[in-house]
Amino acid sequence: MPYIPHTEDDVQAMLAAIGADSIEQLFDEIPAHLKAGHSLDALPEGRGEMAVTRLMAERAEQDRFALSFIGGGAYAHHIPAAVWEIATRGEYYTAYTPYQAEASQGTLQVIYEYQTLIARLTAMDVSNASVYDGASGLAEAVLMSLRANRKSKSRKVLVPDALNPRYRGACDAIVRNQDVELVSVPFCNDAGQTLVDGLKEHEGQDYAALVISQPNYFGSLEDVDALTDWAHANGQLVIAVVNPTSLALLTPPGEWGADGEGADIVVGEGQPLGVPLSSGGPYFGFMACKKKHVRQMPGRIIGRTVDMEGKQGFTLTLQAREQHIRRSKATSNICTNQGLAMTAATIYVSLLGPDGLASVAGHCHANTQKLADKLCALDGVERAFSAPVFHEVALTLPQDADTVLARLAEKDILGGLSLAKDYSMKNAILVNSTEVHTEGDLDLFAQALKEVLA
Amino acid sequence: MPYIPHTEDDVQAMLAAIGADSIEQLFDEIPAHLKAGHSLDALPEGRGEMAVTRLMAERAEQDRFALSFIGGGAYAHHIPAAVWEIATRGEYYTAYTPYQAEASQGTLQVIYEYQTLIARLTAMDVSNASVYDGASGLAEAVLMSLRANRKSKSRKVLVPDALNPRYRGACDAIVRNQDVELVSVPFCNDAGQTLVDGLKEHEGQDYAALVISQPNYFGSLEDVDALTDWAHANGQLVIAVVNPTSLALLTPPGEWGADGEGADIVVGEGQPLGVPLSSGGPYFGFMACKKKHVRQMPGRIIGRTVDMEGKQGFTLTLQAREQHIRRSKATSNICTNQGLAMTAATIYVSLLGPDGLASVAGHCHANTQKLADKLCALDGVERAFSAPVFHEVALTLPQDADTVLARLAEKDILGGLSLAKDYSMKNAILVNSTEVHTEGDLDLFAQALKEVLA
Amino acid sequence: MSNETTLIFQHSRPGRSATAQAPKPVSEDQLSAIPASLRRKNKPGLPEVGELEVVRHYTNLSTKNFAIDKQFYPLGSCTMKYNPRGANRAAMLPGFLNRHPLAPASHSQGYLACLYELQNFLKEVTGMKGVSLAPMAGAQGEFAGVAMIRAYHEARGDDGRTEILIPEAAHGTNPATAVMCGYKVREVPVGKDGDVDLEALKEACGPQTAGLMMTNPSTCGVFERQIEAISKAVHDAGGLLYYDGANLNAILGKVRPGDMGFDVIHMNLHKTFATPHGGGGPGAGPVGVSQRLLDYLPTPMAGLDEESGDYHWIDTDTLPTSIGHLSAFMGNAGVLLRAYFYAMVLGREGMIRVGEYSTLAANYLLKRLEAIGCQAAYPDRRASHEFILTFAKLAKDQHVTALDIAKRLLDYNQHAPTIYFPLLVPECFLIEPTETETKEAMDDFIDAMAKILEEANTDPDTVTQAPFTQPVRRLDDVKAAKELDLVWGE
Amino acid sequence: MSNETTLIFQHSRPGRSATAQAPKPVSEDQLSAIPASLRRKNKPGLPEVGELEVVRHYTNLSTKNFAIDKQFYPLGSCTMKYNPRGANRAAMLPGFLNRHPLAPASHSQGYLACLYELQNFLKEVTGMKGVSLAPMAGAQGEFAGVAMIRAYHEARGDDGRTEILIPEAAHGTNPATAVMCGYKVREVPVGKDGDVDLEALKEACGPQTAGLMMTNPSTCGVFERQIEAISKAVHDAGGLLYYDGANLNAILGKVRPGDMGFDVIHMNLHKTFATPHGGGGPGAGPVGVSQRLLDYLPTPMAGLDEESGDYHWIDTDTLPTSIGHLSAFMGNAGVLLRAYFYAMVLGREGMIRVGEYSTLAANYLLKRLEAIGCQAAYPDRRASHEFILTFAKLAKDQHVTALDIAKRLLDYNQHAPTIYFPLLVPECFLIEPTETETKEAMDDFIDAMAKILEEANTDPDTVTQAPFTQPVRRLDDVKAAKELDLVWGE
Ligand SMILES: Cc1ncc(COP(=O)(O)O)c(C=O)c1O
Ligand SMILES: Cc1ncc(COP(=O)(O)O)c(C=O)c1O
Repeated sequence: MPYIPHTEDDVQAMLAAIGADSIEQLFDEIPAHLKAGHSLDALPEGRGEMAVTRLMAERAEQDRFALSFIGGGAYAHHIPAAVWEIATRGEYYTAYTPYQAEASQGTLQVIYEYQTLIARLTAMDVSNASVYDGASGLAEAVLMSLRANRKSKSRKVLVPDALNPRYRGACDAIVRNQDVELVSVPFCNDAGQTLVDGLKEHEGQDYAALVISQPNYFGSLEDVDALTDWAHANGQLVIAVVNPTSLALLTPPGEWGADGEGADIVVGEGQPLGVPLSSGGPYFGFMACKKKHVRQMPGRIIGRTVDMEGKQGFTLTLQAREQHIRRSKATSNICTNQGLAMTAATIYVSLLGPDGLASVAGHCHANTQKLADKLCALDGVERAFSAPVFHEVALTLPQDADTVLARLAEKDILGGLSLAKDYSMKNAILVNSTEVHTEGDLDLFAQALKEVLA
Repeated sequence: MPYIPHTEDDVQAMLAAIGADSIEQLFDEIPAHLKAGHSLDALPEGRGEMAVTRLMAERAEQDRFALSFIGGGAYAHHIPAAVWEIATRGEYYTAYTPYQAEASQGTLQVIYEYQTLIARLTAMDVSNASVYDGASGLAEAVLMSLRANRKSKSRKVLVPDALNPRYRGACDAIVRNQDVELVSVPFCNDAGQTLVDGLKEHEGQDYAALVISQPNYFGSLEDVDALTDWAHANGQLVIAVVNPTSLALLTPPGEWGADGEGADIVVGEGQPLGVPLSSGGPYFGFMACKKKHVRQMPGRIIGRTVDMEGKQGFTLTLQAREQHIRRSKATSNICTNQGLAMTAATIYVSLLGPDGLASVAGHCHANTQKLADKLCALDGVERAFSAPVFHEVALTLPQDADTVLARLAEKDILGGLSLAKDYSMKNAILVNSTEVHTEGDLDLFAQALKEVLA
Repeated sequence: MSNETTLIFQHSRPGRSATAQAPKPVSEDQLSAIPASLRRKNKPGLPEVGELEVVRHYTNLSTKNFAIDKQFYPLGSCTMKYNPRGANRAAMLPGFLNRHPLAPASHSQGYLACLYELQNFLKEVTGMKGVSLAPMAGAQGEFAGVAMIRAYHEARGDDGRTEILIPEAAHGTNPATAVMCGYKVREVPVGKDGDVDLEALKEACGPQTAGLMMTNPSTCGVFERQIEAISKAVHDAGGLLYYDGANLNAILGKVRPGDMGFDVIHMNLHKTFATPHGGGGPGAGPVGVSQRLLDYLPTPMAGLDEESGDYHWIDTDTLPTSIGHLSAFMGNAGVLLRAYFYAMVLGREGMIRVGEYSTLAANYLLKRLEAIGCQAAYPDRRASHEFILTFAKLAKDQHVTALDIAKRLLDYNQHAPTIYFPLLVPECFLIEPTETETKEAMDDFIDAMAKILEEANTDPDTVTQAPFTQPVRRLDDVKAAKELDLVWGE
Repeated sequence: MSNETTLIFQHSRPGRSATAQAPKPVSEDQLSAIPASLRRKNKPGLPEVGELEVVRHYTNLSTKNFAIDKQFYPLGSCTMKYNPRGANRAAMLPGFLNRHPLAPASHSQGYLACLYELQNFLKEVTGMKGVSLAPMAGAQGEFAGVAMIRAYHEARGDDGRTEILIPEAAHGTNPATAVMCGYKVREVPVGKDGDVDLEALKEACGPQTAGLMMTNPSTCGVFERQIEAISKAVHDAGGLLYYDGANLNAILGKVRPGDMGFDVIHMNLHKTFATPHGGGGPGAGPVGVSQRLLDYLPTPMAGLDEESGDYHWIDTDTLPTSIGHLSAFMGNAGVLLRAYFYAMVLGREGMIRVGEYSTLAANYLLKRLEAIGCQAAYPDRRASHEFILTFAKLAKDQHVTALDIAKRLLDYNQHAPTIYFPLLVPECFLIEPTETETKEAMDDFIDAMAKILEEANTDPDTVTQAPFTQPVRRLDDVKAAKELDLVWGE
């Protein structure tokens, strides 16, 4: 029996100890007519590991690597082999949540180190142990801002249109159940940036928070200092949505604002830190905040403490925020989080270090600039916006974006994302490059685009 | 500096402790004109893990899976994922030979378990901790037989022509340096078996041993009992060369002979036990013998003993046979062996168990029979020999074997090995099937061969 | 075995790094497009360490964990079963790992085929009419389920339904979820036999009832025998029935939530479908629904065009009534692939065996533990795949608590069961052996428990001071919460 | 942390197995072609255990090992440097793993390209004219080398050469190899300064000399300064010079064996090229040769047709003078791929740094250990990448031996250096830190040594009874050898 070790002797011995004649008898409290019976006949027969592995290998084969320039919130990076060879060690891979701290110091210390990494990268005071992903993390941040902003009674939060539309979508799907409203903030059509100008109409009104995305969905860099100061001046908290790779180069949200007052809550997608694209998950959302808000933060948090002999140790703390203690009054319903992906990220960041991460970020930026230049050298291809970008850039094409992308895909080049549906920019695409692309890759793309546009 | 952790500060501190001004100074005992200087300029520049991984991935891509029916001593089997996920744990993967027994009980116990597995599979008394591979293992066995056969003064060993020619080649390359002669024994052209008849001419002469391969290179099953008894009757030791998968079904060499006297030394290629084809290595040779010969056996051997508190423990033993103690009088020069592959095999065999291994062996046999039937249904394709086979079979084609194989390869089907060069059987091929092949795979081969022969 | 107690930050030396892992630094020139005002002033205080140091540090740290791969781990409600290594290998195939989540369907047929089949598999096995794989854990599955209940009532203009009923034994995620979906929670008492107090439930039902969330077998470790009456009461009041599938392992192949009358369920694939827990996650919490909630399922889902044989995504453009996306992309894809592997290996027969053998194991363990003097919380009931012991008497007599026994078990190389849950049973253990442990592994646990009970009576300090053999002794949780130290500060 | 002491066989229960791993049994019918007389009568006594049990057993066993991934491991002559995980990933790519060794060249171009480049890389770095990657470990490389020397003399009809000269400090594989190649061994003494006794060598040379095998830096941990004189003496006598490359790490990029006058060398890729030791193997022992031995290189080798750009195998059909194949296929392919990865990551500059930083580390460690009172065997010499300490005085004064200190180091979580090798230095440690360890790791070792020296003087029992912290205490090796127990018998 796959994965079940019992022999017939074992079964008989166990039944004897129970005093039952058959396994079926153990289900005698279940009303007979409820039993599944033949209703499972539609299920396939079990196959061995070999057959299923072969089937899945053939499936994986169908989706094999095409040369991709898609970003949009998930980015292809080099992942050192050490990252997942260690993260999938049974001790990390097959442990549960560290409820028995003494028998889980490995996982607990990793999380404490992770919290420190995130706090340092974002220049925030504290971090939790991860939430599901960046988009749902934003929803948690929005809900948190309602609790944390004592000055505001509003159930509204300002959200820029230039935010990743997938983030807005998931955030809205989650928070609208509590009658929270996401109020849209326009972006400048020339710059592709969210300007303080566009916020003017909301001045003097009560909002719990302003969301600032750095970079925004178009890859554009926002004037985060001005936006932060505007929000704070208007009694709002600042929720920063950031790309973690970029933080090796860019002002960390904890220092945003002319005086470096900083964002209040920071969330983002952790995937770029050592997690494979893997069709969208498992990734992890990171979440950090100022110390004063820590009791409003959802998710697990690890603290450093001492054991009864005074030796350093790590343990789950502030559990009174969480559902298993506070139940209906908890800061969130989150329980299982994204521990393993977060473990991988901790190893990744340790391997890269500050300089390595800055090199990665630098290459992403430089490659994206180079790619934009190469593509814009083609007739009719132009940058859609004037703002500086990090590692993603919007381009307008002389033809319909969806059609062009489909034709590129036929050449096994995934040329980015169409901006047609989300922004009614029928001819615009969003392209990304990272350190994984060689000069040759960029040329291949340019050449293919040239052919498609010809 | 890749893999070198030192900072400039570290280097200065170390030089200061040494009392040297520069690293170069540490080489001051080396005659200056011997220094390499620019002689390395032809070497490439270093690249990062990302670039080298990409290069090697592209290379691996070039050799991607074609549907293969090649055997000839290395066989494609399903390898449970657990095998290598555990074997490549740092604790196994990056440990040295277990010289410090107390800090190596993991590896030592694995080897002790491995020795037991091999002994039980072969029905022999003792096993060593592996030799390089099956072919070089045979050379060790031949040399061992000279030492172990006290009744013989001969430096000659009888070796059947039906033995894998690669085994004979490697064996000869090794033993001829000590003036050992491998004397050839013909096979029956009809049966494809080594017959006692063919040995008659050697009766009454002095040979140290007779090699018996079960199955032989043609996949044919030999009458091992008769051969064993003949050798023993003629004062020779029996060296068995066996396929380990087959031993789940076939009489183990320890029981060969009408009275079950058994072979004296057993060797074989361990690869089928959980080791990937991997272009030919690392595999491992297994080697077992009767207890009375153990002091003549080369290679490491682990023994079970107790520690000073009486607790069970494992340690390297009988080291007086080995080169690091006995030097020029050692049983072999082998030092580093194939530990990791042997570890994988131990895990593999534990997962399969006796019934699982018998199923694998059964499927190999049944698939090979089925394949032979399908191919022999084509005009002019016939079994080359009449003997029963295990999981490899020689077929004659109506056309030149090398040409047919080349044309099959163009269709990405590797249709086996040609017998043209080694046996002057211009039209014959050797094909293998194992449990990894589906009915569809076999049909693909048959269809392709049909097209090629058409 | 390791003495490693330092943090990775303590290994840091300025200028050290795993050089092989990063591209060469770019020149300032190449960064000139980024305005100086947006540039970071100080480099972040990330560790500067070499590659071997990182490998060694995290390898050594790992050895401080218990894990299924190393120990029996009978954590109730968590279903710590064997995580097949084959599932890991399959999910880590480069074709899956390198696929961008937004790659076009033309470049996603293999992946979509797996998801589509998994959806069908889960539909069959739960008896539901539709399944979405989008939720990223049990709690998010709960969220999706209750949000669908809300959407259903809203679509019908049935606005007065403001309450979710929840048995008091329920997991904390249930009430927390109800609140996240904008509902008030009303708790329903549980009787002495572990079944819901049916009369109290009937009284609680009314026009304000949006639905009931429950687990069956319940977190009391017994099958709720009145499930049909409960279903009728809630449905009669116009509410819907939510099934928390955390305990699905108990009944897999034996009873289907759909047949019990549930309208919506979530499954914890990281429990029932053997995907690993990873020290806290990730999981996956697919939801299944009955006919009436089909339109509200979270997107995206995998769809099949029967004619062309092509797979596609079903998204909000084709299913505008959906409650929408719960993540940026498609949930925890890699977890879904592992669950798919598991489901395919088990197949129909295997599914049935899960419920059977997990129940056999739990009942065996319960009877044997009772025989050595443990007190069952519901001694007259069959165990489901898990059961509850209470140490209330021991706590009173010897001042040895459930926590103490849990800690002492670690010294016997046994992971402790879930403790103090459900809240309604004092000093309790919730024990779940799962179907993948041998009888010998359970017998070892029983032996350890017997020794600990003996110690509790003869030498209680050994128990109350435990553990003695772990990397740390018992930790000061109060200090941890009071003197918050959440981030390393040198 | 684990209590696991049972053998996998002790977990065995009739009929248990990891069912997902094997195909369904075939019927007796399908086996009818195999004569009953050849069939096994009793099933072999292999363990019958479940998948989780196997995973758990071997995971727990692994925790009883020291390893580079966990500890500093300064085993002299073994070059326990960091084994890059990237090399493992690259070598385990499915395209490489699934390739049958006898696949035609048309389906092997990627693999052949790697081998071909590695051959060239090794040629350059050693200064030799040709390289074969065929030998499967250092000792087999030695075998290939000496067999080539033999083939060379034979081809010239120079039959009287029956002896191989070997310095007494040499590794045991050297004399054992010479014998395997049919030679007699004559040992050459080593002087007080660690260099070969040149006069004795000259006397030993003669018409019977087939060649000299030596390591440089020698196993005394010092560079042989008279290498050119030695080379001349042997060559003048008509012998050839064999270089045991086990210590190549010391001079990589600094001096090339080819430039020192060696005719043939082997390299231990599992040392110098950072491939893992796997608890005893596998390794790879490529051989490099000067012009005059080119024709004898073991096959197969990778060749390139410059015109077509196609790679092919060079085998005995095109190189009939070759000493032939040393394995059934092409040596330890997977090890070669790992070494190729390493060489490509390091490149030219990286190669040079290996010699430099391994030498820096060894000299640092030596000086610091001398400062805490350790006795160097060759105090007036530079250390190469390794060096020797002798504890002869301590053994005499306190009856604390090198073995005792080695065992005590384990208690400090430090792997012991190589002990009692080379044989000519009494009570010795051969210590090799490698270039991949941090100064801090070496400092920890120094601290441990300082504490042990202190213990040896104040509390010698702590040292002579060590270890105390390992899974077992000191083992009874005499019993192991006397009451042979090599196979589990229930
Ligand atoms: C009964 C029950 N419900 C819900 C959950 C929540 O599931 P998850 O942790 O996957 O969010 C759990 C998990 O612990 C549980 O045991
Ligand atoms: C000096 C020396 N020569 C030769 C060898 C033999 O190499 P291998 O173990 O790879 O056969 C060793 C390895 O220990 C060695 O240290």
